[in-house]
Formats: sequence, structure tokens, C-alpha cells
Amino acid sequence: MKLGFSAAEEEFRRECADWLNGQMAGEFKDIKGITTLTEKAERRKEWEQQLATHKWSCIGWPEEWGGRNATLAQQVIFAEEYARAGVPGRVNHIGVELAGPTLLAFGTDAQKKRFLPGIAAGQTIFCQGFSEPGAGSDLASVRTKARLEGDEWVVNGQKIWTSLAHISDWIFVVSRSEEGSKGPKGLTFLMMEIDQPGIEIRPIKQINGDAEFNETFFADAKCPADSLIGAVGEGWKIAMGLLAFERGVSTLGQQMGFRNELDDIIAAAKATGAANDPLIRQRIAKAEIGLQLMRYGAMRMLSNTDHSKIDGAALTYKIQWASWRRGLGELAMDIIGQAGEVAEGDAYEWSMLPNLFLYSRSDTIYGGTNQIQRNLIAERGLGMPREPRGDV
Amino acid sequence: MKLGFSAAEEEFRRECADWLNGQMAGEFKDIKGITTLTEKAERRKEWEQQLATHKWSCIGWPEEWGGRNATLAQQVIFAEEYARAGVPGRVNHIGVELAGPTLLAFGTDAQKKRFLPGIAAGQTIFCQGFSEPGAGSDLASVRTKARLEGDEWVVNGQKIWTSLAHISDWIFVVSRSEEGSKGPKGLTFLMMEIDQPGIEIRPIKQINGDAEFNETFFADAKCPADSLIGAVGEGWKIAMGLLAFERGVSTLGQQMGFRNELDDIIAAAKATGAANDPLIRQRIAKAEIGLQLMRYGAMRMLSNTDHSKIDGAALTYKIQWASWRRGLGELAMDIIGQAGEVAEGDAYEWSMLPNLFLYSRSDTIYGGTNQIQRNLIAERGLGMPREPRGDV
Amino acid sequence: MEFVFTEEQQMIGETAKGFFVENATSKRTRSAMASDGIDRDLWTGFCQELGLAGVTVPEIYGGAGLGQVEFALLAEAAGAQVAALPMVGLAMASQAILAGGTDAQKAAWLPKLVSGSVIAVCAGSADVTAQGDSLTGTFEFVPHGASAEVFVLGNDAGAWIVERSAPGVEVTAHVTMDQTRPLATVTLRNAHGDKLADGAAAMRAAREAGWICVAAEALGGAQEALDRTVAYAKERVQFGRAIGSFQAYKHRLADMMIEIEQARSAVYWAACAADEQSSDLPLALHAAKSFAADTYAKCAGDMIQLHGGIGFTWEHDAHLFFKRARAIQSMLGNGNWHREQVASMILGEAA
Amino acid sequence: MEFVFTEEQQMIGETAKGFFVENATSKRTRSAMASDGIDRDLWTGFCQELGLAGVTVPEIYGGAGLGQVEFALLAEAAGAQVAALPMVGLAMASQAILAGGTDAQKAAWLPKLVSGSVIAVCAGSADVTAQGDSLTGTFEFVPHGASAEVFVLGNDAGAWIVERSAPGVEVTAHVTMDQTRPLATVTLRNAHGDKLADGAAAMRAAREAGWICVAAEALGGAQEALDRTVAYAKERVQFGRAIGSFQAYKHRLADMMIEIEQARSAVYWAACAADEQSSDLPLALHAAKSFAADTYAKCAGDMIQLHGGIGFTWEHDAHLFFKRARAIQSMLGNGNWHREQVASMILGEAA
Repeated sequence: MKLGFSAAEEEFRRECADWLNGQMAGEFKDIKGITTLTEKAERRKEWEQQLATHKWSCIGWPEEWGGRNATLAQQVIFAEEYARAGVPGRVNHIGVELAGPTLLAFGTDAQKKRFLPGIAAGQTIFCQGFSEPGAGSDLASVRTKARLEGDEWVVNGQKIWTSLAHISDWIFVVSRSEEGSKGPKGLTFLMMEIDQPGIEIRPIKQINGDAEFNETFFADAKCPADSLIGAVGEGWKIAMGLLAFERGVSTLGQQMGFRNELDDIIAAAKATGAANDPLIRQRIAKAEIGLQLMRYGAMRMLSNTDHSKIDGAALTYKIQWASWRRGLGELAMDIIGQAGEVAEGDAYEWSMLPNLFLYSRSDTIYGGTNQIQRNLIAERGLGMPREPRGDV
Repeated sequence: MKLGFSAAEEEFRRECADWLNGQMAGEFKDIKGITTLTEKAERRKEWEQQLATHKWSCIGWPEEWGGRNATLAQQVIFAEEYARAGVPGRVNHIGVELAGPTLLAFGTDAQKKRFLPGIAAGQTIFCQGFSEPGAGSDLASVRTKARLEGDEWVVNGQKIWTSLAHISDWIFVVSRSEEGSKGPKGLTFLMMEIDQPGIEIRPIKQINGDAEFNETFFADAKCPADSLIGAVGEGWKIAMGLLAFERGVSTLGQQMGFRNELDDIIAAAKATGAANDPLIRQRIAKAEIGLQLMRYGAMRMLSNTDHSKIDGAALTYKIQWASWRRGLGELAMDIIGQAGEVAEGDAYEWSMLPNLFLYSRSDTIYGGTNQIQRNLIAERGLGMPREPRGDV
Repeated sequence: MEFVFTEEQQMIGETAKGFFVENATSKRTRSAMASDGIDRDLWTGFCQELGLAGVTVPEIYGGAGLGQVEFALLAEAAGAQVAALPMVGLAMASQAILAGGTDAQKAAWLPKLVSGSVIAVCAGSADVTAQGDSLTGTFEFVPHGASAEVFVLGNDAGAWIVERSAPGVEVTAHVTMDQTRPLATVTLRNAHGDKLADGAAAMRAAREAGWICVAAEALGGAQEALDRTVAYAKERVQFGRAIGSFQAYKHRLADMMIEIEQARSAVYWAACAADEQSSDLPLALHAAKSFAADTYAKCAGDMIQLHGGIGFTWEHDAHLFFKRARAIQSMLGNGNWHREQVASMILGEAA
Repeated sequence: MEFVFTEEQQMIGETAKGFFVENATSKRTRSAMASDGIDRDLWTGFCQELGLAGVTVPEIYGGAGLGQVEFALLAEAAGAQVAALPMVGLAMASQAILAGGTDAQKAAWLPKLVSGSVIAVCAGSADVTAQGDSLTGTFEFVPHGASAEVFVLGNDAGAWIVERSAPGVEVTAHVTMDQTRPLATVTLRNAHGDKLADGAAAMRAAREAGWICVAAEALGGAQEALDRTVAYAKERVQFGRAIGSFQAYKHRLADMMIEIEQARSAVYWAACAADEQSSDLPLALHAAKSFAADTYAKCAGDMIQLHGGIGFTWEHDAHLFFKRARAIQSMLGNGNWHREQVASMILGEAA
């Protein structure tokens, strides 16, 4: 067990910091400090191209695909320095963190060649087509249908909560390719180009006034026969593999975002005098401890190479951060008080902390509600009987 | 809606207070302030006889059975003054609060004559034989058997958590009288004398070192054929009726006990300086508010005469007080700190607040765990589907 | 001692409930949200057709001469539909004038308030100074402040009736998270105020009425959040089962009910204690405001969670409840402040 | 950066776990509870046969020369069985002497502590005064104080080794809720103390070792409380079903696991930070002590609740966990105190 970094790693940290700070002070000054997902998307794609050119885009990937085969420690360091330098998050985070690793694990060589460079360079933006209106937390009851017609897949159905679909180029879709199949069987995992007549995107306005999520409609949407990842009927396996990547090094980047939020709250507490309130002090201390424990939990799950046993840190990670962040939003509002309920301008638009309060209500829902997470933990982690499915 | 008391009621309050204070200053001085259930049990039976003599024992009962047919307001007032005067709780509280009202509702005239005077006078102490080792929260799966042999019921089986069985004269027993019956059908409700060869009581030592609960074994235990309340097979109905009495005026007496506990905690907070800690202040305020809301919740449920609708206050009362009291125990320990972990003498015996901390862990278990309570609330109160029984 | 509604009270409650369910529809509320957060037709209907705005105001001023219990029933019913109405302004301003105004002030204003022809709000601030009847200072976070035609404004020294149209009165409307009750900043620069006879009594009455009003709204909102979630639980199917058949889901609903039943006791205890002016009124008020607000916040948050993704959309009404709940938590003293008042009563001031 | 155990660490952990599961049985622990709260045979076995008591002590003093991570593995395994051992005394006293003692003091005491031939405890008090090497004052709530043969006692000015047999040392044993770690009051009246070279360093090291020890015990206890409840959930039938098939029950178990996994991160972060003397050590220590203690209290309380009636009996072991958890919460600074230390680091002292 070792938590500190070696001299060579500290040297690597300096290298990362120097390059990133240089970029943010120079050519990409104009995007420094952006915290939203989509602001200045085009400029950010240029930035991601710059990352790719300098082999900083996906350092954990193999060298042949533009990565550096970086060690875990190096990936941790890069993620930390990336956030510390005020570099905005990746526009293509779904591509980089989910689609890319999925292709690396399950894609053919041709598929890798076709997609990976564009993903790394922020040119091929991905979104995720898993959830459906009748199956929010229940991937196994997917009803979107795919059938092979000649050398094309034809897809019909509807997805929902397709985050960022409106700025994406591609969507990966889990659909039912075997007529009459049920549950996790008979599903197929396809990569589909969004810009086609058969796909329609309708934004869903959220409670914070934004529209980051979408409904995505498929009416005879098409993709070539070789767009499937894995084999026909292996969609469930691929989807589960993909979801495991959600707990990869990207969690550290997410945590740096949380760090920024908590730092904002600490600053607000000092500014409003709430920092002198013992009740607020306890809650801030708890939030700080919770964030640190997420960091070390992530270190544990990333360090773990023994996949024969249940990894408790990984299994509990989603509910941990989602609950933490929802609490953080409430803490923020309790600190800023009624001022947090007033928008700065004339539009229904929220600054970071009130937005955190509103937006974080979705954290405990998407990607498996807290209730679903508890089922998984009890069933997979503790061997409790599975919740029986009904037949309604 | 009216929460205050009328002049006549205030006059009644003075009458109660005068009589009770007089007793506690005079003949029954020696039992004033006892808070445990069983201390000086014999003297307390004398006290209950005194109550009965002066028609203060069961004021809500009909006059023909020694009561005063008292109004709700009068019962509230008496319960409050009783506790305020430092009078110890009723040794025979199960008899007075559960067995008596059950007899009044379901007993024959002969049964009423046989039992009620003794109950009122603290001479016929009752305990409750519902729970069984395999059926802690699940009365419908009772396995204790009763069969009628000639003019006697013969009972075999085992009950558990029979609170105060070791000082009781009688036990009411729910047993399975119909061979092969399942669930709530085929049960019968019997009154059995404890002092007989077929009944054996074994105390269960609890985590606080006391032994208030017992296991009760029935091996060909007997009672006369007319010992049953209601008809053969109506045991479930009678038991459910009895449980409803748990939410009667006696709750107010119980609340006065809670009041004493909270007052002790407030005194401890002042003595230790914890009263200056804003975190403790918030928790004490919450406890105070919680107790007041129990009081007014009880008032609502006692005032309610429309039994055609679900009474939300009544349905949620058990879990409310049990959770409140468990939290009170934790608050107590947080206020007194490590001193609370040290006994005053050489024995493993606890003063009021540490005992509250330990004992209150059972509050959320007996009489239906918090989990069972939530089932009941969701199913009866909100019309949610019932938890399916299994067949293991 | 009878903690149940009288027949008359029951009737008022049912009438109000029917009125708001029928009229304070999501569509109408959303249309009000897009303007100044007041559904004018609803307000007129409530004040004039229903004639209940003056329930606590004596009959000589156009009211019904009833009490806070009756008013709480109205606020509960309005809160249950997150109705976009200046209810808390009415409650506070009318009680302030009633408790602290001269007969002339009462006669001048109460009938207008009660008929809904004038929208009034009430606020206090320690930062306002008075020279004679000329007031200078700022009142922050005034609910429906931008829609009010008359203000009852107070500081530690007194309370005044200030007309919106008076010189020196400036009102800045804010885009507010809860769009059914937008906040405004009211700034006075040597503005004329009509001083109330007993400012302290006025502001005390206003606070009490405000606490009861928002606590009752919170109770109504929490119960409605539960009711709508219960309905959804019966109809929504996941994993081949009605989601209400999942025990963890059921227990969340049960937990909501447990809190709501306590909030109900708190609200009507406080309202009744106000009507009876009983000695435990301050305790009851702090209990009601803090407990009901927290209950609402919990239930509205649970409403979102238990609806899953749809509960997080603008289209669904859950966010109206959630934002109203948040607003109630933070307005008129937050929960910690109210509980600290209770602690002071029990423990004395902190050293 | 590798947050997994080395093979050696894994082996130590497994050895310790096996040892305590086999030897720290309920029967033996209860027998120790009936006397002074120390299972002497277990202690001898741990110190001599297993030879692990000196895991953090350099080899020249009879130890293994390893670190706090290895010690935490031992404390976790002992805590999992609520073993009746003077573990925290050993941890604190040995680290105090190691960090602040002279070479002679180390040579005189550490081998005895490590071999288990002398039981030592350590305590601090602001109320003790020293005149030269003559100490007067009272130390309250000293764990296993009545069983110790030697004390390391400190105040703000220094730390001393005091022998139980010295004149002026009086020890009062208390009947204690957690009978596996009875508390005692140690009173000194002009008692001779052997002053440590660096008292501040000694007491700091003692505190740190104490926090890691009880946090690791708490982690072990919480995990064991969960494991035993999981086993019970599979075997106990109610309403015709294994109780573990009830979703609300499952979710309670899941909630325990969620806390435990965080506690595990906290404990080994703190232990590793201590070994590496990293700059976030204070944060790690306060996080570990407060979080692990709360986790244990929650899990032990849930263990009782989820066992139903049987969990509330003396006969069942649940209360051993519950009482140990409570004791850990209140000893060596309660949770609020530790969190306030964290707040001070982030926010500065409160005004």
C-alpha cells in the first residue's frame, strides 16, 4: 500500500501542469474556467484536437491508438492537474470515457480505426442510447427494435435521457434484435450516426431550466451491418462492460468538479459569515470528509486488479457520490440563503451553487436510481435474493 | 377544533391534582417518583387498590365496572396530573390498558364480572402472549396449539417477549385451535392463569442487564372452556381489536414518561454545559418539538370519532414515538458523554439516561418493528400492494 | 379539548380544496409563472366568488370573522396546488393592520385587501430608518413584492403602510427559483408611510400569520406530493411490477406519511393556539414553521426521486412543489433559527 | 500510488483474522467481561505465539518494524470479534514511548509491552500538574486503566511513565457499559513519573495511534456486524420468506455496506498517511476516527434492529458490538470534535 507519488511521478506532474497551464495561458486562454458541458463547444473540439496532437487526449489508451499506456498514478496525476489548471471538461466525455474503452475492449480492428482517432480528437462526439420511456432503470426491458435488412440494421423505437444528443455525431444504441426475446437476451449494441432522416432529437427541459437531456426517436433509422459491437445478441454483455468503464479514471475528473463546487461553498460560507455557524461547520467538515473518501475510494477501485472478488468500493461508488452531491446542493442553499433563490440576470438561469441544488436532484436518478443501486449492492455485494420481476 | 380546557375541566384538573398530590404526600409517599416497571410491586398493588376504591383506577370505563365514564378531556387531564404528581406507572398496565378494554368490548358479562374488578384494583396482573420464537412480528403464523378436551382448553407451545410474565397472574394467549389452519384463520384468544404446572416462565436478560421480558412455555397448560374471548376461531379479530387499544388514552401516560426523560436530558445539558452547544440545542429543540407533536397527534387520534376513514395520526403513532425515543437515547449519551458509560455502583445497572439509550433499542422492535410499521402504513394508509407471503 | 375540525371548518376546507383543484391547474399556474407569479383570475375568484380571503377579518371590514384554523385550511388547499397567489402577503398585511392599525386604517384598507382589489404584502427590515413618516431603507426578498400595490413595512420601532405609487418607492423584481412567488427588493428613499398605531403588535401579528400561512401551505404541498406519488406508484410499471409493489418504495411513501401526520398536528396546533391565544403559542408557531417546511422539502424531494427521470423534467409538476418547498424553508426564518428560538425557551440563551 | 495491500500485508491481515475468529470466541470474551475485561490467554497468544503486538515497534525492541497499516489490520481483526484486549493501550503507550522516550526508556519498556508481559495504557489530562517528576492530578475514563501495570500519562507540558505500584497512584475501576474495555479513574498524588524526553511528540504519537486503533476496530466491528446480519438474513424466515428477501431489509444491508466501504477507505488512508507522514495526515486521522466510529454505531444499531427481538438479548452478541461502538464514538474525541478540527483546517477558527 502506497498513497504518495514517486519522484518520477512528481516530475510527470510538473510536466502535465506546465503544458496544461501553458495552453490555458496561451492559445486556449478563452476556454479556461468553463464549467458547463456545452459552452463554446466548437472551440473545445479544437482544444481536444490539440490534446490529441500532443498525445494528452487519452493517456491511458494503448500507444497504437494515440495513448501513452499511462500508469494509474499518471492518469490520476493528469486528471488532477487537468482540473487544477482550469481546463474545461471534455465535450466528448461519453466518447472518451465510454465509447472508446468499449471499442478498445470489444471492437474489431476496423472499428477501432474508424472511431478511435475521431473520439480522441473530439471530432466524433458520442451519446448513449440506453434508457427508454418504459424502462428508466431497467435496461433489460428495452423495446427499441433492430432488424438486419440486407447489409443494414434498421432501428425503430425511442430512447430517453440521451444526454447531449443534440450536440452529438453518434449514438450507441442497445436494441432488441431478436423478435420475441425477453430480458437481457436478444439485445444488440449498435453505433449509429445521428445525422440521418430516421433519427429525431427532442430536448427535454429540466427543472433548472436547461435542456441537457433529450428524447431520441428512431423511425427506420439505419446503420451499416458492421456497426454492431460484439456479436448479434451480445448487447447486454457489451452494455454491462461499458457501464463498468463509468467507474474508471474519469471518476477522478468528476471529483475535481466536485472539489470546485465544495470550494465555492467554502468561499460562500466565509463571505456570508456562515463559516462561523457550528452547524454549518459540521456540515462542511462532513462534505470535505465525504469528498476525500470518494477520492480514496476511487483510488482503491482503480488500484484493484483482483477482479475475482466483489469490489465493494466500486459497487458502492455511484450511490455514494450521488447522495453526497445532493447533500452538497442543500448545504449550498442553506449557506447562501434566500439569495440563492434569485437569479443574477433576467433569465431563468442559475449560477453554480443554485444550479447544483437543482441539478443534483437528477444525480440520484440517472444511471440507476439510488433504489436500484441498493438492490445491486445487496444482491451482488451481499448475496441477497434478487428482487423478483413481475409480469405486468 | 378546541385545544384549551373549559373552566369545568380545569376544576376537574384541580380535583385530580389535589387528590393525587395528597396521596403522594401521605399514605403512598414511599412510592412517589418510581420510574421502573416493577420496583415495590406489592406496595404498588396496594396503591392500585386505593385508586380503585376512589374510582380513579379506570376513569374511562363505564360506571358499572368501577369507572367514571370520563370524557376524553378528563382522561387527558387525569393522565397528565397522574404523571405530574410523580405517581408511578401502573404495575398492571397491560391489564388496565389492554385486557380490560378487550373484555369490555368482547367479553361476556360473566367474564367482565370475573376479571374487571381485579384488573382495576391491580390484583389481577396480566401479560400478553402474542409473539412466538418463529413469528416475532408475524402474529398470523402463530404455532402454539390449543385443543378443547372436555370442558378444558389444553395449550402447547411457546411464547416469547412476554413482558412482565414473571410478576403476572394471567396471560392472554393467541393460539391455533384449528388443526391445519393457516394465517389469521383458526386462531383462538384465551385467558390463562399462569400459576399452573403446564406453564413455565424463563426470563430473558436484555442488553441493559435487566430481565423484563420472558419466554413462556406451555406444556399441556390448561384453562376452563369458558376462558375464551369471542368465539372459537375469532382470535385474530380479538387480537387486532386489542392492539387498537394500545393507541388509547394510555399513550398520554406513556408520553408523560417521555416528558420526564426529556426533562432529565435538559437538566443534564444545563449541568454539563452542553446546553451552550448549538448542535445540542438544535437536537433538544427537535426532541421537544417531536414530543409536542406526539402529544397533539395523540389528541387528534383520541378526538377522532370517525372510524370510517384511515386515521393517519393513529397509524403512524407507533413508529413515531419509537424512533423519537431511540433518538432521545442517543441524544442523552451525546450530552453526558463518557460519564454515561460508567455505572454508578458496582453492578451492571444503569441510571435513567444510559438505560434509555440501551432500552430504547427495543422500542423500534417490539409491538411490530419499524419495518412492519412502514408496511402497515403503506398498505393500510396508502393502499400500496401487500408484501407477498412466501411459503418457506 | 377536541382536536378535530367542526362541521363548518370541514366545509370550508372542502370548499377550498375543490376550488383550488378545479381552478389552480398546472396550465394556469405555469401561465402565471411566466408573468409576475399571480394568477389574477384565481385571485379574483378566491376573494370574490369564493369570498374567503377575509376569513380572519371581522365582518365589519368585509371579512368572515373566523380564525387562523379556518385560514390554515385555505392556505393548505392553495398550497396543495402550488397556487400562484399573494396569499402570504394577504395574511401578513391584513393581520398587521388588524392588530396594529387605527380604526381608520382598518376601514381604509381591510375591505380592499379582502376583496382582492388591492394586493398587499408585508415585510420587516432592521435597516430601515424613519424620520417622522418619511422612510428610507431596503427590504430584501419581499414575496410578490413587484406585484403589490400597498406595503406594510416595519422595523424595530414601528410599522407603516406605504403605497407603491408614493414618491421614493422603488421596486426591483427578481427572477426567482419559485416562480409562483417571485421575490423583489423594495427600496424606500424618503418615502411617505402611514404609521400604524401599534407597530410592534402589527409586526408580531404579521409574523404569526405568515408562519401559519406558509406552514399550512407546506402541509398541503407535502400531502399532495405524497398523493400524486402514490397515484404514480400504482400505475408505473418497472421490472414487470407496479413500482408501488417494491417494499423500499412503499417505505419511502410511509416515511412521507409519518412526517406529514406530524406536520398536520403542528399546523393545526399552531393555528388553534393562535385563535385561543394559549401560552404555548410561540412554541407551536416555531414548531409548525420549521417542521412543516422540512416535511415539505423532504416530500417534494422524494416526489422527484420516486418519479424517476420524469420527475426531473420541467414538464412535470414535481419541480413546482420542490421549489415552493425550498422557498418556504428559507423564508420567514429558516428551520435552524426557529429551532434555536425553541431552544432558548427551554434552555435559555446560549452563553 | 497503489491503494491495495501488499502480499505481506494481506498475509498479516489473514493471519490475524484467523487468530481472532478462532480464539476470541463469544464464550471467552464473556468470561473476560465478567472479570477485568481482558482475555489474558488471548493477549498472551497475540503477543507471544502470534508475535504481532510489536508490529509497529522496531526490531531492536522486539518488534517487527512495520507500520500503522499493518497495525490497523490487526486492530481491525480484533475489533471484528470485539476481542477483550488492551489493544488501544498498547498502541498508544508504545507509540508514545517510541516517539518521545529516551533510548533507555525505549529499551526498558518496549520489549515488555511487545511481549505482553506488561500491560500499559496511556492517557492525557489538562488537570495534572508536575513538580519536577512528582505528579498530581486525575485521569478520567482510562480504558483498561484498572488492569494496567504501567501508565504513560501526559499533560500540555510533558509526558511521564508512571508505574502502577508507585506510591501515590490510585486506580478506581468502574463498571462500564462496554465490559470489554472497562474505564477507570487514575488519581496521582505526588506520584513519581519518569519523564519522557519529548512529551509533546509522545502525546501526539499516542493520539494518532489511538485514533487509528479505534477507527480500525470500528471498521472491523462494522463489517462483522454486517456479515453476521447478512448470514441471519439468509436463514431467518418471517411471513414465509427469508427476511433477506424483503427489499427494505436488503436496502438496510446495502446502506451498511455503503458506509463501511467509506470507512475502509478512511482507515487505511489514515494509516498509510501516518506511515508516509504525508501532509494530509491530520485530515485523514480526523476523518477516520469520526467516520469509522459513526459507521460502527450505525451498523451495530442496525444489527440489533435487523435481528429483531433476539438482537436485544444479552445472550446474543449484538450488544457487544453496540456497546463497543458507543464507546469508540465517545472516546478520544467525539465525532463533532473531530469534525470541528476539520472545519478549522478548512474555514479557520470560528469567530
